[in-house]
Amino acid sequence: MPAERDVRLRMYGQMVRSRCFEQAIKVAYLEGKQPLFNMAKGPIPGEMHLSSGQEPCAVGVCAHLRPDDTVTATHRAHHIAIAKGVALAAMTAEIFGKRDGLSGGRGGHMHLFDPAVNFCCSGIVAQGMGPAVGAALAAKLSGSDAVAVSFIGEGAANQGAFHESLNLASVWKVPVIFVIEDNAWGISVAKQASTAIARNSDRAAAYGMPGNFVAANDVDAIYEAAGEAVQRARTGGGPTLIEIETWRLEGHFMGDAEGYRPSGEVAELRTRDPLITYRQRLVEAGISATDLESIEGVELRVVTDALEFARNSDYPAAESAFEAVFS
Amino acid sequence: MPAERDVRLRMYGQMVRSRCFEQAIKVAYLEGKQPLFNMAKGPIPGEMHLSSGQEPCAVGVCAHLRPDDTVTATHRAHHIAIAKGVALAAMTAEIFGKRDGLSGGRGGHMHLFDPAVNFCCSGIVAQGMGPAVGAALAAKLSGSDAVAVSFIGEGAANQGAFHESLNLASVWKVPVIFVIEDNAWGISVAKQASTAIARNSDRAAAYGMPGNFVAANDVDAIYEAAGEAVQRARTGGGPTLIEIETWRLEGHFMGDAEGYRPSGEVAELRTRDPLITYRQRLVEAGISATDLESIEGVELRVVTDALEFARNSDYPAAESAFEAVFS
Amino acid sequence: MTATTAATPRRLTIAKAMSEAIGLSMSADPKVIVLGEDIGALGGVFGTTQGLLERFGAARVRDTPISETAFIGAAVGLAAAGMRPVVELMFVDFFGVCMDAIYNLAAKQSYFSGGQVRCPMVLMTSVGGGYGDAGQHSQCLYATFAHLPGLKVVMPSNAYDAKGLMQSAIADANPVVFMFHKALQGMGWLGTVPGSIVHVPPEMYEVPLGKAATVRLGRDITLVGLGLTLHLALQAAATLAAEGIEAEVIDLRSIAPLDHEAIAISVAKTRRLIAVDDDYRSFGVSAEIIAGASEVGVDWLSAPARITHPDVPIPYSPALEHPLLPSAAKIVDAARRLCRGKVA
Amino acid sequence: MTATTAATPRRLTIAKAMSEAIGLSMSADPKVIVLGEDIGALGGVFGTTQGLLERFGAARVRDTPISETAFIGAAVGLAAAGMRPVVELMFVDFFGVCMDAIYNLAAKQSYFSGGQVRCPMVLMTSVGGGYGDAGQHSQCLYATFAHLPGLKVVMPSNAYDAKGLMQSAIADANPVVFMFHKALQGMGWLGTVPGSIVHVPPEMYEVPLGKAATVRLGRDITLVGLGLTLHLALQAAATLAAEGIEAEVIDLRSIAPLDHEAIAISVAKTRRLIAVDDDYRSFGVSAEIIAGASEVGVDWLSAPARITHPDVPIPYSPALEHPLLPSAAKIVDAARRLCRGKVA
Ligand SMILES: Cc1ncc(C[n+]2csc(CCOP(=O)(O)OP(=O)(O)O)c2C)c(N)n1
Ligand SMILES: Cc1ncc(C[n+]2csc(CCOP(=O)(O)OP(=O)(O)O)c2C)c(N)n1
Ligand SMILES: [Mg+2]
Ligand SMILES: [Mg+2]
Repeated sequence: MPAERDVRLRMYGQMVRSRCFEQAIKVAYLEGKQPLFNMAKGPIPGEMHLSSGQEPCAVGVCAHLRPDDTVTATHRAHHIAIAKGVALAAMTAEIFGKRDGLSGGRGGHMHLFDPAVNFCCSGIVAQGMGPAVGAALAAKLSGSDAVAVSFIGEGAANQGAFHESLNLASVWKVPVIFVIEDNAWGISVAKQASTAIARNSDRAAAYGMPGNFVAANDVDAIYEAAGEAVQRARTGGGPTLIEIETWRLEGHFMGDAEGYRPSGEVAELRTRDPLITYRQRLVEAGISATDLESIEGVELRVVTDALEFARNSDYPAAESAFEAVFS
Repeated sequence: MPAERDVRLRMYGQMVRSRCFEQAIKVAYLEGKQPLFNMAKGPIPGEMHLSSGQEPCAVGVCAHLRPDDTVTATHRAHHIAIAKGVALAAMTAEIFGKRDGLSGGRGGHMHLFDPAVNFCCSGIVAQGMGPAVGAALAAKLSGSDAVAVSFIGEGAANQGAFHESLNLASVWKVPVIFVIEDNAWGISVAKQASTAIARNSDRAAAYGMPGNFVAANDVDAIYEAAGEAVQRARTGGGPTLIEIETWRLEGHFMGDAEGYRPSGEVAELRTRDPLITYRQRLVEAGISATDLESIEGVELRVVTDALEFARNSDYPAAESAFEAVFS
Repeated sequence: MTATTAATPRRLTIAKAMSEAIGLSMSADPKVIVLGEDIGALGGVFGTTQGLLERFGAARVRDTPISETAFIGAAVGLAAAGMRPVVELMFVDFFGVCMDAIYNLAAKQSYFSGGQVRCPMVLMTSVGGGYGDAGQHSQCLYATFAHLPGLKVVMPSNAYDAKGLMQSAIADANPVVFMFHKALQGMGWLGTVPGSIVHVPPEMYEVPLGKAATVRLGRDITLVGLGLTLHLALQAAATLAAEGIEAEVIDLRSIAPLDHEAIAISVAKTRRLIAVDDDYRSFGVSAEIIAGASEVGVDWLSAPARITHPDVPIPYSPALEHPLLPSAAKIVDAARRLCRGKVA
Repeated sequence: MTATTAATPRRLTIAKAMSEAIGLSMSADPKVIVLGEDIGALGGVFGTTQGLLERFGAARVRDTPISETAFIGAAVGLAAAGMRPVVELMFVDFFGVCMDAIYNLAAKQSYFSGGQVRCPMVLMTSVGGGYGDAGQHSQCLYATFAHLPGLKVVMPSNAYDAKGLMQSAIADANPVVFMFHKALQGMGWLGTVPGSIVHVPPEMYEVPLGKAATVRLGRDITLVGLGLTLHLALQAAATLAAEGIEAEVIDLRSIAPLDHEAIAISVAKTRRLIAVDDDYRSFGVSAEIIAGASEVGVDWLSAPARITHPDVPIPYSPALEHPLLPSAAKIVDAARRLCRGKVA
């Protein structure tokens, strides 16, 4: 089913929020890391994987999800967390390593957990897939119609966990959707250098489940494909694999010089930036500039507030490092 | 290409040798384990996975292999070792834990290594697949036309290593053949309870490689399918997946009561015992009973000699346990 | 479940005790489910789930494909969703195909979520050799698991503890690795140390995680064992007693957290220590025991010693394997050496 | 390769030293090849393979899919076939997806084959935290690898040792796990302890596996460190010297086999010992060091101590992580405590 007007506006708003967030994080991340870039310095330490360009994947899929649906995501998870409705201020504080962060600074950027909306992510490629199958089984056993969604990158589709999880999900016929964000790169390795076939969605046949490919980072098309899959899962139809063509507009992580990337590739992709193209499409569909600007203003404010909250939060007490090892 | 007369006789001989071997091992294994079955007792300790019924898979594939081709096999490996030409007396002595065994008693039944014919096996499901890809790459890099073959069970086809190894082999286009011996059971779990699709060979499409299914445990058909695959590998055509329908005529391991197995299943399979049916086919093809009996006599003798060698060999000196940890 | 009087001991194997504990927990709490290879119709290769499929059905007792990464990962997701999965990894030796789900997901779920997402799961797994199953099916790997924070690791030496530790493990809000030793499991085909088969009350009860048990009192030397080696230590203690050496024997029961306190109390008295385990020697349980006791500052009467499997892959041939394993005789020899001069 | 005189030191980072060692080995022996993620055009995320693709081409410097089980397994097959693969596991934290290939295949190939099939491969992998990369990208796991027989495990503290250990590792007939510490690697974006950047001769040379180096002599206390903690120990020793405490400092260099002898010789003299490592505390390197020294029977002047990361997943926030890491100040404090009464 195509997205209605209000859904489209909501999706646009989330894409804007996500992009504003990544831009704000990018700026904050570089603080204290100039002129000499050193990952350990500044208000945000460690690796930083930005999702700019990949917003449609998160937004188009999560538009169908409820708080009781589970999402497991990856090292590149901000857009997904935002689309799933993770508390943004607490998430930002977490990324700043602060006391008011989702886990009081224990997890950080690659380990965001928000039980209120059943969101989590993990830094080891493809390892969120098994947990998603488990979450889906829990829903099925409890008689709920909740579903689980596992996001991975196309590079992760060559990891053993992919195979095991798709097979298990199909054998158990649990309500889970596997979403591959194909941004064509696994760090410096191009998809065609790592993947034996052109379309990962064709691998669904190896597990007796439907596999859909969505081209060109198109949030409306993603919305439709995901809607079908979520509907199937909620009604006992079992798992689906969705592969989305998307674009990595930044380096693999902040600090990546991207020497391996063909020159002009990113510039070309930026001409098709999904934020720009989707805005145009909405304008063409008759949404007024004022409406869009108002959304943009709201979302920018939400992000600004979250950053401010994070900056103003204290660092956690050192002793708290010893808490929560066990529950 | 169909097998010629002498190849068929050689294959029949190897099947006979393999079956005689398993029968002899079965008897020896039970020595000292009666009336109370205890795995630790008797001349052969530990788990024992017999291959009776699966001889065609090993024989039909290995008929195309040379000593410089590599084979990696599994916990159920005797038939494959025999077909690959592993020194039978030393292999038997190894299974008896004796000094003259392939590795002086260090490896045993699940860890048979014979570098003279590049054979090895391992007890962890599907983990021989990566090494086979590596052996194939070594051949390719050295400019040799040697190939590698990795045997696994159908249960192992749901292990992550399967996925990773097939993809890697295809990306690297190395001369490797993956052979699935589908005996319908992974210990007590039936294939349809563990595998999302009916034919594992269909999974080859997920890796852009040919996948062939051979029905009914037919050694001639296996020979043909394997011949094609080996030929393709030797001539730079890359990997192949072959799935063979075969039959486990014994328990998963010795001592398995097989309460999970439908009654009558094994009895029915025994009526189609490949040794019996192949013998019939050879008779129908005009091979004389005398010729077949002479083969059978020779093979039985080879096995009897191997068992005798093993029994007569001494146990290794205890201190030798400390040798060969490092080379 | 029938009442049992003390007069008629209800002697169970560890396998039966584990099955019973899981069954009681499943009856009491619908959130307890069981996953693993061959745990359904077969009842577990090591008998850990006997009768459960028949009693609780295939929805709650689920045979899996040979896909440890996926089904142990699934257990983490189930636990996050409030279920209490009991998962079997058939042999601990197979950890190499699925350790990420165990140590990076299960073990860290609580921490990464600031304690908001729990991980109440039990990973039960068989350990140990001695029956000729060679280097990929005979390992212990106690230290491999105990080294990694966020996991509790236990191993019973007898059926009573097996049931109580299993109840505690299932009730715990955290991932517990429940190791069971094949030589104690009570499967006919494996042979069983008789001392592991003891009276087990039919009702639910817990044995606390993280607490060792001092199972024999003695003034001269402390012997610490776990699982199979506890029985070896007890045998050795009996021999030593006949020679006038009174050994105190501690059953570790929990490997992580390790009950250093119980050991410290004992060695403060005996001032002699032998740690005995059947895992690889270096970086093992016995090293941790000796380091823990030493850093407290014991005024040793003789240097502490460890008896372990050496740093060698476990060989197949009994002629090679048996001499490498800890034994009562080795413990007796070492204890005599440590206690030399005691009488003088 | 230009000759270098002692007068103009040729100061390299560990990353460069590793690349250089691999390159020299590849030039000398066509059987040496490199496999791993991002080791081609990128030259390794941690700079371990810089320039190798350009020099040796894509047949010998092979980027892999994110399939550690397959490509480390492939390395075992390559090694069995007589090649000498150098494989990168990008972060040691990822061992959980591929440990079987490492510990059940590579580590046991020689043993299972009675020494007939060798496994000459190097697994290089990054370790360590301190830069805010959190619990799945900051671990050390020294003991996890060193516990398992059939593996040699090394870690350099400086570029000279890095090159020599890498040459030795590639030349060795056995699997060698070559750990390199991110805090010493010399990648601009990670920050680098300056002491790790030292003169490296351009030619091939070996630093022996299994041998520790005593890098500072002292009579009062023995400090044992490795990788990053070696530098902390040296810093502490300098502070302590100003207070009249002369510390002997040992750089482990090899974790397995661990050079217990070098430590025993030192503690026989100092009778005080602090082991320092940044892995998890329990069942760790420091426990093995203390146990090894204790079982020899040292007449301690004070109880041996260990300084480690505690048994807690590595937290993300610098406010949480930094206090958990070993530091020179913690070593100084502990050494003062152990040496109290020295002067009296
Ligand atoms: C098992 C494992 N191997 C390697 C890595 C290192 N790594 C982190 S992200 C990444 C690339 C992932 O590519 P992809 O799945 O396409 O996701 P993307 O980064 O493009 O979003 C790699 C190799 C890891 N985290 N986990
Ligand atoms: C990774 C791993 N998981 C589980 C096992 C235990 N196991 C040994 S054989 C086996 C069944 C294998 O089934 P299949 O691959 O079909 O081979 P078959 O036994 O039928 O020859 C299992 C589960 C193992 N050895 N390795
Ligand atoms: Mg990608
Ligand atoms: Mg099978």
